Amino acid sequence: MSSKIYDFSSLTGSIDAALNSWMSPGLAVLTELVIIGLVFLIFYALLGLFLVYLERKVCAVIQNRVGPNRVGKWGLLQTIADLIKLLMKELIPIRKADHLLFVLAPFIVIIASFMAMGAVPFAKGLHVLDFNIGVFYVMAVSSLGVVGILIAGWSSNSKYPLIGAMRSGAQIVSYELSVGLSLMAIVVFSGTMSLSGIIESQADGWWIFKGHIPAFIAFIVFLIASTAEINRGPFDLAEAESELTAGFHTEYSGIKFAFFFLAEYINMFIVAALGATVFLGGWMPFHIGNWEGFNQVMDYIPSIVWFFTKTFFIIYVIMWFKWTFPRLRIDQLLTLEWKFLLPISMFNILLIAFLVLMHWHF
Amino acid sequence: MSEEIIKDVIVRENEDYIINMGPQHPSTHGVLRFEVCLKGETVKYLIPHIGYIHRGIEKMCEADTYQQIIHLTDRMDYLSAHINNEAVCMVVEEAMQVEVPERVKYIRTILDELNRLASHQLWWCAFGMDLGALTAFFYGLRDREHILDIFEESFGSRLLHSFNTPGGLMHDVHPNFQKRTKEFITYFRKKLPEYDQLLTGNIIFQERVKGVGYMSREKAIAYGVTGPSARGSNLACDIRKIAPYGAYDKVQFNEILMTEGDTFARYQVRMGEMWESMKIIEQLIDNIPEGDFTAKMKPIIKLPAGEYFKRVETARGELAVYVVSDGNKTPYRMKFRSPNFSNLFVMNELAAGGKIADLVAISGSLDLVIPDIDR
Amino acid sequence: MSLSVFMFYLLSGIILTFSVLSVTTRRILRAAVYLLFVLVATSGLYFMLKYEFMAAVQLTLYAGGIVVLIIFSILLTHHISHRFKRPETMNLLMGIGVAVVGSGVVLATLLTHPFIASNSPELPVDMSVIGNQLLSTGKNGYVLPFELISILLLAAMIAAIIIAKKDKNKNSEI
Amino acid sequence: MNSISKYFSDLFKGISSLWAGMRVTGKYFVSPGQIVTQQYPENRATLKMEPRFKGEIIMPHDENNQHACTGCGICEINCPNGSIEIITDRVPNADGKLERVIDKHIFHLSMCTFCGLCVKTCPSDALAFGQEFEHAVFDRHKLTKVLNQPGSSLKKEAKK
Repeated sequence: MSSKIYDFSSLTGSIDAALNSWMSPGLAVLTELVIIGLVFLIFYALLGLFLVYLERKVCAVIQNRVGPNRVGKWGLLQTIADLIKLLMKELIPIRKADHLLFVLAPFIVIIASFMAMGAVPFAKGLHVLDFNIGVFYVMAVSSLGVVGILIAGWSSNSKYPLIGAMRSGAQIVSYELSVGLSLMAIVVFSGTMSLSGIIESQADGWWIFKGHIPAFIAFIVFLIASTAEINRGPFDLAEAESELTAGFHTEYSGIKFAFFFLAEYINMFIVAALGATVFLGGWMPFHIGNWEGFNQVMDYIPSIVWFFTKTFFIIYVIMWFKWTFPRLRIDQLLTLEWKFLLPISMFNILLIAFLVLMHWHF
Repeated sequence: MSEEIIKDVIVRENEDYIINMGPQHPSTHGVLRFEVCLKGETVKYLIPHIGYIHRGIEKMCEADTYQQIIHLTDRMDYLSAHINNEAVCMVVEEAMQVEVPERVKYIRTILDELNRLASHQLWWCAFGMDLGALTAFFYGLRDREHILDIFEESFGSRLLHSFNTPGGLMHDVHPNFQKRTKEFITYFRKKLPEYDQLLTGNIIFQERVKGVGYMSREKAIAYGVTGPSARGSNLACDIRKIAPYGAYDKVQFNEILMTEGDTFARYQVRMGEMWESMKIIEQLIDNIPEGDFTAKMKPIIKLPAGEYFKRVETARGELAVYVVSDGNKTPYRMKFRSPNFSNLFVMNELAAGGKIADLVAISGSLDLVIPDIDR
Repeated sequence: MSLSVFMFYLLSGIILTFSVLSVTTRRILRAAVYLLFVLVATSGLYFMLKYEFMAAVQLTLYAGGIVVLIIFSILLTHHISHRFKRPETMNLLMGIGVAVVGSGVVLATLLTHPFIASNSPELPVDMSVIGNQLLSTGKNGYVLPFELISILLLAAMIAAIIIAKKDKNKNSEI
Repeated sequence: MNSISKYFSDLFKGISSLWAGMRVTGKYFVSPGQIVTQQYPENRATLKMEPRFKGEIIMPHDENNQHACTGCGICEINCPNGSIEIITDRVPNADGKLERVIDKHIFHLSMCTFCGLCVKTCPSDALAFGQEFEHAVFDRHKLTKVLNQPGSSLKKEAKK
């Protein structure tokens, strides 16, 4: 591992030391929690706004349109204007709805994505949570979001949301398997579940290159299954706007709707970040074998840039196929999972286990 | 409302789960309401409710002169406005025994086909959108813009161009008309294969539409389904072939027929018709004869007392116009047999037993234009 | 009071509150959601113990899996206006009695048990250790129960498929 | 064995068909080519409607503030929606005879369907289509327009 890459842990460590010198350890931890929370909140909001803008621009270019171009330069402030509009909108109370759950649902969705966000390694040493079961943790907390969607659909006391929630439940529960198995492929390769460990194992090459064809297949399966898990097109059955008007959030308005909207985009980021970390080496620079000169040049690019480049590449791919494909039907969706993705990824795991046993991977 | 009534509508075991698709719903393309009864995701039956935009066009016709009727027909099937106009004009011309100049026939036919192309393009976009392919929507609209520009240059309006008058046309087409139409055809011949790559060949699309909403030939006849929707069930019902009008007897074109009868067959018929329309336009565009743009007509048209009937092929099927005249300058009774009205009511037969998503695909494949149903 | 003690009380408070709420609410979906909070807070306790694997399992299996299934089945069977009837007084009293006796027994055991505070450094639970343990055939190996459970699950899955699979001939008639 | 090969051929056909669609959208992402969107309020200066565009009904006046409308009322009769109202007046001309002139040619834009019958049937070509298309107003009374300008008179040559 090259030492040229800037290690953020020295920065965070110095902050920690400074805080500890000023106040008692307990207070220091509390302050750090507040700082991290604030930083994450701001990052979360900005990222959501930017992703919405990005999606609009990408689809506009694909569709021979201009996209948002009125508010601010190139329409950069358009999403902020939309956010202000959503904040000012009336929160329509639904008669005969279960109000407690109705209000709770967007928060559950948001909290689940927030928890998953915590485990994302943004750059070298820039980690909030680094468990030795990082991959498993992200899978676990992201599975909580579906609860929010389910109770959102149910507590609206409306028919389209209920159908949307049903679809979403069936979809997420089944696609979680494939996401897990495709991530498991790399866990088998790298021999660790910790996200930092997986990144370390890619110092001499990303798993998508090192892992032969099985890793590539796992990557494709991961892309498809995770797109399905975050309810994005072509798997956006839960909110299929031509069938169910808006699916599970039909009855939501104003900022509560914005929460669902934001969570969807942040989930896309999390999934892309996870894919980039596990398959494309996370913040690890691009290295080619023994080309020392080339590798050193690559090391000069900051690790945070590498991370975001890879993440946004995956986000672009996800957007690309959202704006190309028609939506699947619910039975086809389940067929795709149980007849294609699951057998393929299971076979893939076996193949990878064999490769690892024979020490054929690099 | 009492608790009891609400409870009746709501799901319980072995009870119907009824949802209202429409009058405000993205998939009905207008103010049409389907009362859909579901069992899980499966449609048990559906009842179309119409009348949300009934304007009484047939009754209004009784108070209008024959020239004035034209602009009302624009507003029935607004996507084939020109073809609707032509139907009324032809019935008047037949009653008055006026022979329209050849030039008018040629131009009318070309405009019919351009209108059909524009309509099918819009159908393609909307169908893609129904299935969730939003990019298709914009590609279709992008190409339709070219046709609308041609229309605007010649008629001054893009959608509702009351361009026909009994006896001919309002005025002559724009001098650029031939050139721009030919440019458009060369342009669209390049773009249409893209439609196929984007949607037709797509495995998700094919899975969504193949075998969905099967309509047998007998059912099509029984419900009076016409147009591309019926031709997808191997029912040869093209008025352009059966009773050629305009310049259709002078051109070579195929009536696209499919035997499968499912949504994909109806889709393919329309895609094929786009190619055929371009073929027809290419055959005619260079041979428009010189001459007058209208036949000599009296300023006040009084149809001789009697009944008159004429039918044309709009982009959605057979539009028949039936006029009863008592010799006055307004019709005694005017009846339009609009294609969408008949096409709509086969919906229950096609969608029952399918999924909600199929219902959307089927209603998209029938290409319903709601103002034409309600009139 | 150190922060971790505070966290412990906070999580315990959440667990206790929502446990009570979950059995006293008369709306079934709310009960399921309160149960979700209980399970998430429990996993929080595991995280505090640095037992991350168990915490993640708790989240995936209980919070993400079982609660979702419960909610899913509630969605299918219950309407939103459905409320449970208030239990009869006799049943209520008996339930409370059983709960008090049960918690009394647990409390008594806990309070009388001599806990020995350990000063040894906390053991990070390594995933590979758990993996090796599960598949080891030696002493303390779990391979036999692991395999047995796999066979049980396989049997359950096959049975589920057979039950769910409709008769082909019957299906074509519909 | 047959079914297995079918499984894989289905899979590859499916993937290749998906790739074909992604190629199309990808191509447009790299080179969007024509963008047909009109930048409407910004391009007001350059936006030119077709000469035949049916914007609204106008009555062209020449430099002497004269129009060609004789007030015959044919447009009023021909309008299917009654969107034209003509108020005529009788004024003595040079010879002392009373002659019909229009006092007000009222056009209700809110009722007009732009069928063009008034323009087509006008015997003295006094009406035409204007290019204005921004018809939105805050008060519906503004949609009722008087087409002849105040103080205008009839063109002399139009009288014959």
